[in-house]
Amino acid sequence: MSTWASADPVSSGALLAVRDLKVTFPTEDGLVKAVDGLTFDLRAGETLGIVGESGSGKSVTSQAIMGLHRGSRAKVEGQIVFDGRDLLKIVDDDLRRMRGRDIAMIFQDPLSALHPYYTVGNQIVEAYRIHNDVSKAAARAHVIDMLDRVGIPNPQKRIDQYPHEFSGGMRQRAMIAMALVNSPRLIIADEPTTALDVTVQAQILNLLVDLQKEFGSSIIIITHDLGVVAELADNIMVMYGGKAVEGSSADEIFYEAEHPYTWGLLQSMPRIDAVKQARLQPIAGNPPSLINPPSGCAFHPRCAFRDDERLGCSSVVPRFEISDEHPTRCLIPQAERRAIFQTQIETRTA
Amino acid sequence: MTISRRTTALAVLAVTSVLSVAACGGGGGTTGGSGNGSTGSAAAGSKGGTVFWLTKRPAEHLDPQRTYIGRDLSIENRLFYRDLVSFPVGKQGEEATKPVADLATDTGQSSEGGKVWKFTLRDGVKWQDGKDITCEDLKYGFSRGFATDVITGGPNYQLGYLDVPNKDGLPTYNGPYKKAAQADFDKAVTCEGKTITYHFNKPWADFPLAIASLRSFSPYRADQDKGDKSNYAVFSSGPYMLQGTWQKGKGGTFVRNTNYDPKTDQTGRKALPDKVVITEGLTNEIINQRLIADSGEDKFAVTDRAIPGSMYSQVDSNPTVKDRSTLVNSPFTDYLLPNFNSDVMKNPKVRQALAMATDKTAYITALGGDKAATPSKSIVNPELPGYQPNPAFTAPDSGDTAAAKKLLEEAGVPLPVKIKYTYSGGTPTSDNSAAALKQGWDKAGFSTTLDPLTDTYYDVIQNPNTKSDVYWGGWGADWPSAATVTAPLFDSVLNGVGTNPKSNGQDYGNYASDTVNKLFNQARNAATTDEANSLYQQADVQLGKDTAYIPLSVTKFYYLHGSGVTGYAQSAASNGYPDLGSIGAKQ
Amino acid sequence: MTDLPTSGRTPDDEPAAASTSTATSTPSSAPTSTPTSTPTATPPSAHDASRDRTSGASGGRRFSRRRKAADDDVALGEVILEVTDLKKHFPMHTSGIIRRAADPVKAVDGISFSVRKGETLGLVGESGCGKSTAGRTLLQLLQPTSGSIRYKGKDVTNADPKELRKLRNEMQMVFQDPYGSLNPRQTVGTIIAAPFHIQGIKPEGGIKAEVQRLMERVGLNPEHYNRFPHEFSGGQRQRIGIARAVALRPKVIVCDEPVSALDVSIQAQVVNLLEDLQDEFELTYVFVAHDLAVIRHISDRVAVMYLGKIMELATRDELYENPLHPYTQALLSAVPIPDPRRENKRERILLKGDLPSPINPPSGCVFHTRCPRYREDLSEAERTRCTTEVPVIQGEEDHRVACHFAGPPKVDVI
Amino acid sequence: MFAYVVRRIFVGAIMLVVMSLVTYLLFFAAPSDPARFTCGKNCSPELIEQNRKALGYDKPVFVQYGQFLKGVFVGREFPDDPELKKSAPETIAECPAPCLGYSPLQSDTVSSLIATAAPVSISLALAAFILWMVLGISGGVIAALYKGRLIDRALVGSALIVYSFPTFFIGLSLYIFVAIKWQLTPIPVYTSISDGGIGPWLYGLFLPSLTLALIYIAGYIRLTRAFVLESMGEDYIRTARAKGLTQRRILGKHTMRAALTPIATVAGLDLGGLLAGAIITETVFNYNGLGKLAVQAATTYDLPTTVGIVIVAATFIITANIVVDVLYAVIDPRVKYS
Repeated sequence: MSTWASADPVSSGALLAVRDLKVTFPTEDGLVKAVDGLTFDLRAGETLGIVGESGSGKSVTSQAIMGLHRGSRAKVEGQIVFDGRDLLKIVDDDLRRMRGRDIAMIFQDPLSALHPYYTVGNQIVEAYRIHNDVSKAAARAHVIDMLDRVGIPNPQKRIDQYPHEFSGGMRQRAMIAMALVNSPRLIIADEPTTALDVTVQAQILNLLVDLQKEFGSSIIIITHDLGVVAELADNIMVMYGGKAVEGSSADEIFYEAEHPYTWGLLQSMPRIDAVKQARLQPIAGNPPSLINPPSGCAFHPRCAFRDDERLGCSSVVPRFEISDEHPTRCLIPQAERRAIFQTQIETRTA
Repeated sequence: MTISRRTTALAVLAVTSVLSVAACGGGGGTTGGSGNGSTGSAAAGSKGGTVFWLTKRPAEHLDPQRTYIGRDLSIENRLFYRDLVSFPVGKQGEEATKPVADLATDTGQSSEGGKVWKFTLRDGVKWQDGKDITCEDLKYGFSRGFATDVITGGPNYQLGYLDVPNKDGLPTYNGPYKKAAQADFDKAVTCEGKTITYHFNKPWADFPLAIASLRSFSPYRADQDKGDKSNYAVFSSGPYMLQGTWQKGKGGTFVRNTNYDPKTDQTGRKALPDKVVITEGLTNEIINQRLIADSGEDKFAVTDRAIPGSMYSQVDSNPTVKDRSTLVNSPFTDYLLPNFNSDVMKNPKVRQALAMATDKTAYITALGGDKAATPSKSIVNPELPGYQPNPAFTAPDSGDTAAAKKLLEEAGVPLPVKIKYTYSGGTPTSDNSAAALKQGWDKAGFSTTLDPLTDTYYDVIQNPNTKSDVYWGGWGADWPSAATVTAPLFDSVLNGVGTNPKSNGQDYGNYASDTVNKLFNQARNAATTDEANSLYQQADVQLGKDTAYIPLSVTKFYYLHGSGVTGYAQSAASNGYPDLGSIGAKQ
Repeated sequence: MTDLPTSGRTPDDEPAAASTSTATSTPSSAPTSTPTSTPTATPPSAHDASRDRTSGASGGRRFSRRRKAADDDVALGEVILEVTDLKKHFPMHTSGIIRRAADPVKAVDGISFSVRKGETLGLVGESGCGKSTAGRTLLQLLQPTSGSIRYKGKDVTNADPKELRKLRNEMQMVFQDPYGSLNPRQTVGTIIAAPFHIQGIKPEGGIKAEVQRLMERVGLNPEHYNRFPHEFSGGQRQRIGIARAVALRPKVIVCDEPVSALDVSIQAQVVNLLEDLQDEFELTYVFVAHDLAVIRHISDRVAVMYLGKIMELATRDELYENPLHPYTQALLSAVPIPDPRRENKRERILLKGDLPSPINPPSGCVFHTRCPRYREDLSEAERTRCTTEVPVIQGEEDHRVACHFAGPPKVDVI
Repeated sequence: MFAYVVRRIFVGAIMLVVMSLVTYLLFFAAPSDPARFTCGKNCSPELIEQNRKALGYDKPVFVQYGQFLKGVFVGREFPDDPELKKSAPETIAECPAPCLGYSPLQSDTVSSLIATAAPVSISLALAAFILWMVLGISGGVIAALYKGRLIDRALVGSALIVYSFPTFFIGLSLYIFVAIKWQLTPIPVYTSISDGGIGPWLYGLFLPSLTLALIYIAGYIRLTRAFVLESMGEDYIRTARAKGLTQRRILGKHTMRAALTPIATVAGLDLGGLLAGAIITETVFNYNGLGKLAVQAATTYDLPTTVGIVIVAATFIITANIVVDVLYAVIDPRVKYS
């Protein structure tokens, strides 16, 4: 990767090119800027990890790509170019036809994401038949095949069971089968393993990796868990307060992290592999308000390295240079940032 | 009779008083003036059509011996239960409450100072199946009232009057079902051909009034009697008979009885409509709205439900509706009873002060104004024969606060005088009227606590030990005579005051006076009604002197009827309710 | 100086006489509070790490409070809580017109361990393993089905309500859901003051002053005394829950997933707070969690649970660096590490299938149905042993395993 | 499932026994004397005592209750007076099992009273039920779909207004304005199908059932709206959209199925309660159903009728509960009874 994103989203060659995406919700207390100027490219077959805490805007982003904000009070601006077409400009019905067929989604909690009153098979067959004019029997055979491929044992029997009769892991497998049933080119997985136990998470992550190889889909994986993206992602974008603060290849983010917030995340996480369990170093304070975000750098009230006098952290808005290979929304000069990371940030890696 | 406002099923009977009907909705506020009993639509009607009677309260009994509601007693008499004597149709004033011969050839012969009464049946009077009405039927009907465990709810006067042996307070004769001591009864009531003779244990001067007012003495066919199962059965001796069965809560339809011969009937029953339909269970608002609307069948409708206060303006503002309204005195009076068991009320000056301070005007305003009630001067209804304003009650209608204050000072009790007023409450009207009384009393130096009771009211005030100072009371006479007013209410011997520790009977104020008791006894034994009336008047004067009661008001009946109704009349003969004896449907 | 095995929190200048060191009896044997010296039980690294963490401002304070501990029956590092063969079964009934008792859900099925004053025992496992039930049964929020709980050497398993009330003074709980466990209609002041009112205790200076002091101590603004829970963020709510739990200066706190609902950056704040409070008040924690990284960070010793039973119980670093139970190995190997290069090299031990029902757990070793070692490495005869014989937890004091064929993993799990 | 239903019915039967017993006990604990109501104002204490005996109220309450139970299983005769039966057998009322008693105030067996009143209440309840389900659910769905728009506000606002009026007021207003003043309908009178056929039956039911339905429509619009909105916010609806389903299919299949399940439950219970009589509506429109019978019985201290209606009402409600629970298991595959 040479630059984070190309200047022209249409000719970028990326499967998905998001440019200056903004999602706002009007509320009684004011306008919530859930996503505030997001730009990234995703190439075919690649995996992008979006990392952030609650309220960072990562899930809103995924729903904006799916067009799920349509018909709600949310306002979506910018460009979401998928395969050369701007999804924000096409009519509802065209977008609907693309959902599930070209872009599919896997949700966090498979129990609530599946309809409790319909069998798993019914719901997957429905997802298939809405985009493919096939008989029920053919669809059913296809779905049984899909269930088998995502590792659900005895799919002929399981297809007629209800979601509550599945275990958590099996449900997420079923969700994945539903997402893959139309061989989409893009899969958005929104915290796909957060609700699962760690051994099940391992199974699901393995499955995703295998299936990506098989289907060649691109994946956006949204998570708060750095461990999950470390395993899956080619590129990583770290979000804070509705904005990308840092983006680059996975290696860069883990071994050359440049943003103080990313440092904070790395340092505050207890590590299973840390021999020396030093005291955790939390990020002070609380996440920012999305209605009245802090002036200047949104992270400055919590930043241990802020330098108002020299850099104007509380007044100057830092930029996210998409032409960089490793854009970082920080006012500290890059050389200094690298030095700080090398000398002051313990990555806790053994 | 009790208690016009009581909400329970305790049988309430209103009989008679000479009621004046103020024609065309006029005459509001007149205290029982005399008037024409019929309205403008009362031009002699023609036969045919259907008359509808709309009402709320369901009939509890259609069995003559069990009926004890003024409305039902009147309807039964006019439509299907003839009696030996009845009140005449189409008469007003005193005439209306003079019994005339009906099944009997005359109004009865008394002997032995009123202890023996004899009636002879007319020829040609028949049941609805064509069989003759016999003396045995009369005797059987009378006998049924003695089966007090089966024939419940009726007036029961026969128990106290008939000359048969008693045991434990009840006659040993127990009616035609179990027939214990039947011989005693056969001796007391005898048939000789068509002549029936009643033997009483004391003079019963106004016995014909009782026959005309109640249905206790109606004939009954033994072969039709199924005891309690006959409660809603109608086996007619009158101009109409029941079509099909009576439906409780809904009503019934009465059609002409072909075996009724108008020639045998001298009471003036006109029997104009071909059908009379009685519908019960409707609300007051619906009934009166339908009568205001006056459309369809409702043109031929009458009711016994007063216009609700909320609808007065609708009636007043529409002359055609107002023309169809009538306002008459009812047989009911309201009054107060000082509790003679209360220490403070034992002081006669306090009782007088209470009477003096009582603001009847405010009380009536709270009841709904002059269309709901009118101030009264005695516990006896002004329309009863022998009525006279009680001279003891000199206060103006709105009370005399100054005089009351003075009386209280004379009484020598510390002021303010704390009193508790117990009344049958639970409705806004009753609570407001109680508050109106309290206001008048408190101005004069009383300090009143209000004590509203609901369905336990009579159980509480019948208890001589109840700690309260003043009670509310309501009454209507069983037949047009003071005999059914003051005597049952204030005879301490009859009511067991001072002898029965648990109950004061109907002498709720626990009043006891030898003088009054003696006058009542003399009146009961009087051979003529005039003599009796004079004695009851003396007793009332004494009651006033003792302030045994404080009169409040006479309830008014403010009714609507349909524009197609002819011969509309309300009179004492029909207990103040529409008289089906004269009413017809315009053709 | 004497090392205190596993607790590792005694300052260097602690007089040796004050603590002759402790050890727990083996859970399967009769409970005893007699300390026996096993100085070799604690690997030095654990001790050092703890000291790193607790060095600094809190060290002095901790020492000054050490004297107070002499009033207690239990000195720092001695067994304060001992659980023997604890079972919690939830009754079930049959279907049919007349219901009969059926096989119960064996949520906790015979666990034994001891906790020493001042240490943190981590209770880890996946959902349905019984760790939360175990925590609640420990506090007798749930009535144990059988087994015994000894607190300060005294059997409190079936304490009468009066004793229980006293016990609740000393044993508290911090819950997972910081919002769900706080009454939304009460102010924070009222919530934190509740234990004083319930137990009828009047702290010096009045309840309000004490509550505000507590709020300050857990990092809340004392001026927010009159605010309601919904006005606080998730992390702050958990601080409220912690303030409430430490209000009565308890000796033992059961923390049930106290940080799993929180974001990473906030989670670290709360973990640090819990550690500071432990040092300051000499608290003993039973820390129930599913996050193996958090458990590794906070615990002195760790018990791994599966289907109501303890699979492996060891000092922290023993467990993580030398896991002997195949289940522990699979569990550890499943945790993704935020280190892509390492992650790419790791080989996962994947478990097959789903968790069996706790109503009819597998015979013999409950883990055998999913055990990679059973599946891949054992002979037929050995397998028979797994399916018929329930393994007893056994081994060195600092590392005990319930596996017939315990041994190190074939690959590096971390 | 079968075992579950059998068990529920068994428990329901026990509840009926307990409820009838409690009614008995409450009746006798009340301060009013039922015997006092059997005779007029000239009632002497002797007469009251005699009537108390004739009614059987002189016996201990448990003996009376025992007789009641006996009546339920083997039948009774009223009055229970061998002497009277011998001398005047025609006056004895037969009450075959299951005998719920004989009302001396109504001169009829309770079973016959209920048999007369029940069709009225059931007709009314069913007519109202159909009206309110159709109008309430469609109104609620429309309000939910146009959430926040004028039509939503109009529907919810008018529902709120209707909801805040007492039934009595609505019934009386409809009666007075529609039937009396404007004469858009005839005066509502209940006519049974056997008396007048289907037409008059429906005609008579129109206003009272509309009255009853209006109250429920208001509630059901709000309820349906809330459930549809709640369901529209569910994760599985988001999944359905993400699958690319059409809006119509999402609403028709996914949203409604979830929203209607709780409504079916509430509706079943509401209907069960209404079958036992709509007191106010029946009173206003003079419909002699169970509700009116109940009020009459309660205000006149008519114990046998009161107990009978309590049992019938409880049977309806218990049955409705069982049916709703079974229905729930049919609708929601997650629910299993054992």
